[in-house]
Formats: sequence, structure tokens, C-alpha cells
Amino acid sequence: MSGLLLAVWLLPFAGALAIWALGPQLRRGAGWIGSATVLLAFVLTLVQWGAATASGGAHRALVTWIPGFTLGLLLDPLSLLWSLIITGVGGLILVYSIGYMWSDRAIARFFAYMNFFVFAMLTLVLSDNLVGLLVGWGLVGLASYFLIGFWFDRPSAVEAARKAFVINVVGDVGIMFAVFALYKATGSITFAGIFSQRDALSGGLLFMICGALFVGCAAKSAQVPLQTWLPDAMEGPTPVSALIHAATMVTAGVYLIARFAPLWNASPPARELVGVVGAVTALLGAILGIAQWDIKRILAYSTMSQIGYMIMGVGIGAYQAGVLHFFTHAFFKAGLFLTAGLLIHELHDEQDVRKMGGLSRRMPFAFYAMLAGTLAIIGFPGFSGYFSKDAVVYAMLEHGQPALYAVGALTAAITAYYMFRMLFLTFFGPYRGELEDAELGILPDRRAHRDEHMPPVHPAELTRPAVPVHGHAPAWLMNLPVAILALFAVIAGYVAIGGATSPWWRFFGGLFGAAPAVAASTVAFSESLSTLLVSALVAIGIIVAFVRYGSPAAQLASVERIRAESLGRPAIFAHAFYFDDAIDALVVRPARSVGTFIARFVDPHVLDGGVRDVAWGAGALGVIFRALQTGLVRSYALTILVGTACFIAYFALIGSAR
Amino acid sequence: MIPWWAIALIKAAVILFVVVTTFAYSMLFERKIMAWMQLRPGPNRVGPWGMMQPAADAAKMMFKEDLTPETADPLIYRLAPFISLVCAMGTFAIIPFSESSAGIWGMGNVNAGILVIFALTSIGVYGISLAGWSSGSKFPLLGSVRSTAQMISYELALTMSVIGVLILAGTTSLVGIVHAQRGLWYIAPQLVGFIIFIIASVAETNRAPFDLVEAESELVGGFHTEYSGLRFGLFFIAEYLNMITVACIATLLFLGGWNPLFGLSIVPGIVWFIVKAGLFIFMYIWLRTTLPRLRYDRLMNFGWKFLLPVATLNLMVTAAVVAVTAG
Amino acid sequence: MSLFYLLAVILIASAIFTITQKSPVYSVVGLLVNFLALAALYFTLNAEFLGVIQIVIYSGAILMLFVFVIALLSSGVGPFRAGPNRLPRIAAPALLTTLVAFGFLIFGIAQRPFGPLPPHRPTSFLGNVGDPNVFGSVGDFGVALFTVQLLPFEVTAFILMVAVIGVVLIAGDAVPQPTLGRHRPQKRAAEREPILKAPAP
Amino acid sequence: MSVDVTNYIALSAVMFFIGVAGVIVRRNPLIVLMAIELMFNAANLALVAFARVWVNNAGHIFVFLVVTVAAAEAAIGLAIVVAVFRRAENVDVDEVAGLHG
Repeated sequence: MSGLLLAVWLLPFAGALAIWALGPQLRRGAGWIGSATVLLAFVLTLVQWGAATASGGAHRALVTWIPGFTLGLLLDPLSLLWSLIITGVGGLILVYSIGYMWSDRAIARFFAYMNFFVFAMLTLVLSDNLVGLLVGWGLVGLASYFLIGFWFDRPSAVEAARKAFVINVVGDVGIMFAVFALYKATGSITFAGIFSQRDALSGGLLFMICGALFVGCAAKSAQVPLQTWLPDAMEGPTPVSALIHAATMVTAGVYLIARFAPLWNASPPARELVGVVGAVTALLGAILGIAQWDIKRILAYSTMSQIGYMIMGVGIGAYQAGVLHFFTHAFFKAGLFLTAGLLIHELHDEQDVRKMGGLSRRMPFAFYAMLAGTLAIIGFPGFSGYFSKDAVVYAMLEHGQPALYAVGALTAAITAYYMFRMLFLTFFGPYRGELEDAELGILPDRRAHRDEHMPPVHPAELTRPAVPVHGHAPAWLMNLPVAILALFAVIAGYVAIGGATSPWWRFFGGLFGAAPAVAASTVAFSESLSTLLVSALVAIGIIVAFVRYGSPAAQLASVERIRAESLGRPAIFAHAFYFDDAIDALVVRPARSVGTFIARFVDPHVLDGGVRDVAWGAGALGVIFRALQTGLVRSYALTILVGTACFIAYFALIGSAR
Repeated sequence: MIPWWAIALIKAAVILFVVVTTFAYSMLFERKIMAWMQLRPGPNRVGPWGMMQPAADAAKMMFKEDLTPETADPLIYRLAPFISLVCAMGTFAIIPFSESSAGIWGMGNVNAGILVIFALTSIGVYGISLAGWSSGSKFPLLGSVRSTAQMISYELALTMSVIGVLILAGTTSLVGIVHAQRGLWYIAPQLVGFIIFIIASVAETNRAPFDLVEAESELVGGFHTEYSGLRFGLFFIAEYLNMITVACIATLLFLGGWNPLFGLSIVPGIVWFIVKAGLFIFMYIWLRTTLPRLRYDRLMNFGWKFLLPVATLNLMVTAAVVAVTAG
Repeated sequence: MSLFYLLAVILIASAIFTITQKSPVYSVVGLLVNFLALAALYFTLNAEFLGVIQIVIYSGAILMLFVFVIALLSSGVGPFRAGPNRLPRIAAPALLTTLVAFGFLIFGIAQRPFGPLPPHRPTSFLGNVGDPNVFGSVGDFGVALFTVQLLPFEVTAFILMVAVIGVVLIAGDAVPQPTLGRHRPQKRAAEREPILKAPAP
Repeated sequence: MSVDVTNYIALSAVMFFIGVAGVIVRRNPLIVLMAIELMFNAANLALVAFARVWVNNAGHIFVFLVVTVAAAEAAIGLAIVVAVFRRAENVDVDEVAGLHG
């Protein structure tokens, strides 16, 4: 069995290597290799279901790094779930990508990166120790950097990739600090070893370690205040957004917290902190989602918001609920992104919802898929999000956080509003694609002119025979994955029917341990009542959206409304609550002025001056000692010998004195 | 009770006798095979099928005048052949010829056996280079400089190719390595290593096509140009003994030593050993009759820029595979 | 016991032979004998791997380099020429200091005698037969080298690399001077500038 | 057959000072280098003997490092000798005195 585990881990990497080696020859074949290896890994993971859910999970020691430091792979329910999502949803997205990237020049490079990402992500979740986790953590960041900047001839893509990478490195530093502290405190690098030594961690230290871990989570999972990279990351191809920036990588923070559940259980202050940050992120993302026009940005903010829910869940101690939201979110968010990809593809790279409209007649399949995803994400009763989001929100009450509960419920309403706003704007009303920009109030994008120097297309890709642009992928290639994901977006939540006695709860067994409530339970009303309340809020959100964008009257007046809204959008939305500007003012500019100070003053006067003085001193000494330099090797040797003799005499006399 | 040193002395004498006889007949073997490959009869005058030819050669060598050039450094000139011969013979002390190697078929089962063989081989270079230097003439000097560079260069590749086997076997004892090959001979997993070993060992023993050290068309006779008579004979013996040593090492490391083929354990192990080593020696002769000599710079380029990297790669792959499968 | 004294005599004799010979080749032969005897001494001290290393690396590679250089330097130009002795009175103070230092060293050693070697596993002449992981064997040495002592080992690799680069720079072909072109005409020995300035008399 | 470790150390001391004498007295750079090798080996002998006393192979590792450094030293030293010889056609450590103050 353990060989299978190794195969799961290495198959995507083998695919990446094969594509990398044969890329130019393969072209679209690269897509098939990539999808096949990942789907095969999915099947092999599924085969190991029994071993993983058995006590202790499937384990394979790989290599003894230094004696006492054995690195290995671990497949327990948690990593099984993540591996299945990574390879399963990932495989579907890869199949979809064959169609999406059909006429891209660099299709082979794309699939090499994607497979590399899957490998990196598997490294992260399958590792049984901190070192592997850290390596995986870094590698997914790298893969994400490659893929965001995939179209590196667009300055905005390059800048977005750089931004994502830099912010992720901030998180990596946090994780690294936590890793060192954990090793220092427990003397072990494997999870099992650390958890068995948990008592060695005192309250303050534990809080610091959890905090450092959470810095990493916040950067990778786009939590406030490190969330600014995620909307910009939508510069990458849409399948990338679906796989990395919605379904898998950004949920690594959720995985990390769930993985370190025993530590988290022991530190209520850390849980409270994480819960608050998750709630703030959820609310903020939802509010920002209201005012976006770019379809992928709307989805990006919704991702941020939904991850806020997950973090809130696992942070407060409701691991099953938080992870369940990850599970359902993977399906509906990937489905939403892929559907958005269908629209973008159909409209020739148009991403602005203002220039869409009325597409339900033109693309009924996309409409139904989008509808399924939307209903799932807002938590419409009967759809998957309903089960997971309600569980998360209700868990706030159980853990004695009524304020967080209120935020969660409010966010659910806002989510319903902005998701339906997007749905109405894209699929209803008149088609606005032929209208002038000014008519819709679209201002020239300031980012498009930020950098005049376009980096050239890589010569190797120019000389490569271009794939014929006019060929079209077979429709099923893109529709089939969307259909499967839409299906799961509807039904994925059913595993959790029955609450704590459902298959979902039993699947994890005692993996997470018991999380004592942060504060006394303040359950004000029963779970069904809470569900009713949230559903009512969601309904209000839908109704408001319908009134503003969906009713026949609103549809008729949509162009005027959009124009007014575009021009009247408050600056606070345009700047996404000024987080970028705040980071700029608080971090970037001070750092730059310190650098300038060092370059202008410290470097020439202190460092160079010091070196000059030392050089002068050495010259002065040289004048004195030059007399000793006779140029005769043997006289030098004799000098050394006299010195040695003195040493020997000293030690011989000391030794005899004892 | 016979004292241990007497047993060792008797065993050494027997082994040396056998080895020197083997040398004599492997020379005949070579001449005959070369002749057949070139469609000539070969030596056939002395004794039936020329079987007494080695004795005749030996007699000739012994009675030939032993010359020492005036420009030569007399002491080192006389010392050099003995260094060569002693090192060549010394290796046989630790080559196990069969299972009961510490008993009747060899001198001792040394823990670091393969390393000791390499040590002795590396001392053997002195014979050639000192001979070339002390002759006081140009061709031998060139030959000796060539041999030094060539043997040090190819010793790296040779050692690298052998380390793959050592990693698989997990021991440096020759007996241990043969025991580790009971199931699978290392020629299969270490095919690349074996090929590198063949090439490097041909260069290491100064045999064609790598016999630049004594290339008669360029350097007359290389390092032994000035030697004659018995001293020349000593070099000659040393060269053949080195060839036999390499054949034995190849047999031990790659061809399973005395492990029987097809499970024919009814045939004694030493017979298998001799058959395998004989095949290896035959291959040597075959190479000599088939391939032309390389140019010297090409030889060095090949050794450093191709053979050594490939051997290193082989070593890394082997180590990686062992590390992964061991876990 | 007797083996040690035999080897000790060989070591001292060959060392004296090495430093007293006129011709470097004789010195090399003396040093070779010295190294081989030292390797044998290592074997008696259970340092099996080091004994082999002593022969392979010291005798087989380092000393071979000396032979190589001697063969290169003395080819075609006759024997080594020595200049005037510029430090004629060095022998007396050198000998004095050496003797003083040696006396102190022996005095120090004699002050704290170490006693006999602690008993250890019985060994044959060539290390411990058939037991791969005893003290001083290849296995023992390798494990120490690649775990506890890994950093010094890596540093060693670095030192060797630096040495290789240095040797190529010092003794390799001269870098062609751009102003003089690739094939700069060789000056005859008499016309060469005195690169090594003779010290003032 | 057990020999006092003191004997090994004394032997090492003798060898070391023979090397020292060689370095100071001889003028042929090749022989000077060889005398340096003698000193290295004397030190190595002491290390090996001490390693044997305390049955601790750290001494062996140290010898290994010394051998490596000796290899580097010999290579560079000989390269310098070759370079000097190419220019001066004279190998005598007293002649190489161009760097005096």
C-alpha cells in the first residue's frame, strides 16, 4: 500500500517532467498527459481509502534525513480529503483546461506548471512532518507565481504574480518561525512527535507558535490584512483561478489549522484571534464583492469571503464544519470559475459584467451551471453550501461567539445579494457587449497604463509553430467538467445530513480531538431556528438583488443603472478599503526610505569610510613590519619554528605543573 | 601444529606459482587467439601446439644481456621493475578464489578488500613512472608522464564505477560482495558501471586500445624502451598479472564471483571463477585485435569529460535508488 | 611489539633519507617507504580505512604528483641548479631551536605517560576480519563522516575546489594578452625581464 | 602485543622534527614540500594514536581532513614550483625572494 502512496505523490511530478521534457512536441498532448496523470493519482488515492481511514492512517517513511529525522508521507482522513479534492477537482479542471487553452501558444508550459502545482500541493498535504510541509508550502507559492504570471507579456500579470509571491513569502516567514519554535520546544519535526510532546508548550509560547502559523495561513489563504494579492491573482488563466486561487491552494491555511488542531485546541486566545480575523475577512470580502464589475474579481472576493468562513470555522474549533465548507466550496467555486471561463471564452476575453447581459438564451448550459453554483455558494436550502455554511455559522453560537455569529449571518445575506447581482447582470437583461464604454460608464483602467515596457514574448514560444487559432475544442471537453462540478455543487453537502452523527463527522473520527469552547456556550436558539434565520437573511439578499437588477423593470433600465453605479462608485470600493495603500504607506515607503538612508549615508560614510580607515591602518602597520620581510622562505620558517617552540614549551611546562 | 606464518608462506608460494603459470599461458593464449583472429597459425614450433613456447620465452629473457644506459639513474632504474612486480603480485593475496577463501583458496578475507586492491594498484604506477624517469632518455620519459596522467585519470572513473557495486552490496569485503550476488549478479543492475569498469580497466592496465604508454609507433616502447633481459621480463609479467587481477576483480564485483550459473552448484566454485575470469581475459584480447589505438588528447578528454561524468551519474542514480527503496 | 619497533625504525630512517637526498626522486622513494610503513602502523592502530587512504591518496596521488612534476621539470634542462646560499648561517640556530623544541616536547610527553593501549577487538594484520562496523572500519568511518562530521566534509570539498581553481590559474596556460594577440612571440631566456628580482646583496 | 601510546607519540615527535629540519635546511622546493608532508604525517600519526586510545573516530575524521588539505597544499605548492621554474629556470627557495619588504 505504501508504494501506492508514493505513486500518488510522484505521478503528477512525473507528468510535469514528461511535459517539460517533451513540451514542444506534445502541445495539446501535454494536456492529456497532465490530466491522465492527475486523474490516475485520484484513482490511486481512492484505492487507499480503507488504509487512510484505518487507525493512524497510511504512512510511508521516505528517507532518513539526519538520524532521528525521518521524512515520510502520511495519508489520514484529513490528507485523504485534501488529496482527493486536489487530484479529483484538479483533474477535472485540467481536462477543462485542454479546451480552454486550446489555441494558446504555450499550452505545454501551462500544463507543466499545473502538474507541478498539483505535485507541490500533494507534497504539502501528504507530508508527515514540518519539513515536507514547509517545502510544499513554498513550492505551491512558486507554482502560483508561475501561473499568475503565465501570460508574462502582460505587465499587470507580472506585477500580480510578484505581489502574490512577496505576500506569500511574508507568510512563509511566519511558518518558518513556527517550525523552528516547534522543533526547539518539542525536539521533533513529525506531526505525531509534536502532538505527543504538546504538554511541553506553555500558554504564551503556544500562542506565539499558533500566531506564527496563522501568519502563514493568512498570507496563503488571503485573510485580512494579507488578502490584497488574491483579486490581482485573477490575471492568470481562468482554470488557474479555479484550481489554485479557489479550490486548493488558498485553502492550505484551513488545512494547516485543521492539521495542527491539537495545538489549536490548547490555545483559546489563538482560536479567538483566528475566528475574528476569519469573520472580518468574510464580511470584508462580501462587501467588496458588491461593487466589482469584473466577473473574476467578483468571484475572487467571494472566495476570500468563503475562506473567511472556513477559517472562522476551523479557527474557533469547529473543524468538521470548517473543513466541510472547504469540501463543498471546492466544487461550487471551481464550478463557478469554470463557468465564468465559459463566458469569457465565448465573449472573446471579455470579463466585464457590464458588457455582458442576456446570455441565458445564448448559453443555457452555462446559465444552469452558474445557477447551481450560485445557489450553492449562498447556502440556498438543499444545495451544498447550505449545509456547510449553516454548520459553520451555528458553531459560532456553540463556541460562545454571538458577535461572530451575527457577522456570519450578515455576510450570508450580502453574499446572496452580490452573487445574484452577478447572475442577473450576466444572464438577464439586454446584451450590452456592443455598447460603447462611455455609455456604460467604464473608465479607462489605470492599471493598463502602469507599465509601458512590455516584456517580450519568449523567443522559444514565438518560433514554435503556433497552434491554429481558429480550431475549436470539442464542446464536451469544457462542458463535462463543469457539469460534474455543478452536480457535486448540488449534492456534496448531503454527506453532512444528520449533524454530528453524519458520515462526514464519523469520517474524521477523533482526528481533531475535542476543542473546549472559547467562552461559555451562548446558544440562544436551536439549530433549526438558526437555519431559518440565515435562510431568511439569504432570501432578503436575493430579493434585494432581484429588485435592483432582476425585475423586468430593472432589466429594462439596466444600462442607465450600470452607468450611474459605475460613475458613482465610492472610492473606498475602488481602492478595496485602502489596504494596498495602507501597506504601501506603512511598509513599502518606510522600507524604501530606510534603504535610501543606507545608500546615501551609511554606505559611503560608515562602511566605505571604515574600510578606508582600516586600509590606512593596515598600510601604517605594513610600514613597520616590512622590516621583517626578508624574502627568504627559510627565515620565515625559522620564525614559525621559534613561535612553535614557545608554544610547545608553554604547554609542556603547564602540563608538568599539574 | 604448524605455525600460522608457515601456512601463509606455503599458501603464498602455491598461489604465486599458479599465478605465474597462469601468466605464462595467458600470454600464449593471447598469441594464439590473436593469430586465429588474423588467420595465422600462431606459435606452433616449441612443443605440441606451441605449448612449450612460454618456457622458451622465459629462457630467452633470462639469458639476454641486461643493459643499463649510461644516462640512467642506476638505483632507481633497477628498482622500478620490482615495484611493478611486487604490487602486481600483492593483489593476489586478498583475491578470494572460492567460497572457503580464508582457507585454502586465498590468503585472507580482508574487511576493506577492494580498497586494498586499489591501494596496491595505485602503488604500481610508481614502477612505470620511475622506470620512465630513470631511463634518462626521451621516449621513456614521455611514456612515464603519459602513464602517470592516464592512470590517475582513469583510476577515478574506475573507482566511481566500483562504488555503485559497493553501495548495492553494502560492504567492501570481496567475499561479502560475492555473497551479496547470490541472487542477482551486479552486471544486471550495474550494467553502466560494468561498461565503465571495462573501459577504465583497459586504460588502467595500459592495454590496447589505450596503450599510449608503450605505443610502439610513437614512443618505440614507452617506459620500457631501455629495458631488456630479465628486467623487461618483470615488467611484462607485471602487465599480464595486472590484466589477470582486473579480470578477477570484474568477476568478483560484477559477474558473481564463484556463484554458479544455472544453479550448477555441482561444479566447484573455483571452476566457475576461472571460467568467468577467462572470458574476461578473452574479451581483453579481442579488444586488442579489434580496435585501433586512440590519440592521447582524445583519451584524456574521454576519461575526464565523458567517462567520469557518466560514472558519477551512475553512482548518483544508484545511491538514489538504494536510498528510496531502502525506506 | 617488535612490529612497532621495526616500523618505527623504518619510519625514522626513511624520513632522514627523504630530507638528506640530493635528488628529489630519491626523496620521493624515501617518502614512499615512509608512507607505506605509516600505513602499516595505522593498521596496527585499528585505523583500517585510514591505512588504505594513506596508500591510495598520499602515496598514489599526492606523491605521484611530485614524480610527475619532477619528470616535467627535469626533462631536457638537466639537473636542478641551485643559486648561492643566501642564508648560510641558518643551520646553527635552526638546529638549536629544533632541538630545544624537540626536548620540550619529549619532556612534556614524558611528564604524562599515556600507558598501554586499552584492549580492543583482536585484529589481524589488515584490520578486523569480516566485521564491517567495528572501530576504524569503512562503515564506522563513513557513518561518522556523513552524519556528525558532515560540515567539515563539505568544507573539504570546497577547499579542494578552490585548490583546483588555484592550480589552474597558477600553472595553467597564461592568459593571452589582448594587446599582444594570441600568439605572442616567446622571448629568449636571456631577454626575459627579471621577474623575480634578486635581492640586494 | 601492546605498545605504550607514549611510544607512538614520541615517534610522531621525532618524525615531525625531522620534517622541520628538512623545511629549514633544504633549499630545493620539492624537498621542502616533501618535508612538509612528513610533518603532516607525523601529526596524523599522533591523531590516529589518540583516536585509538579513546576509541573515538573523530581523530580519524581529522586525519582524513588533513590528508585532503595536504592534497590541496601539495597541488598548489607544486603549481607554484612549476610556475617559478617556467620563469626562472631555477628552483631554489632562496631565489624566490621577490616579495621582500
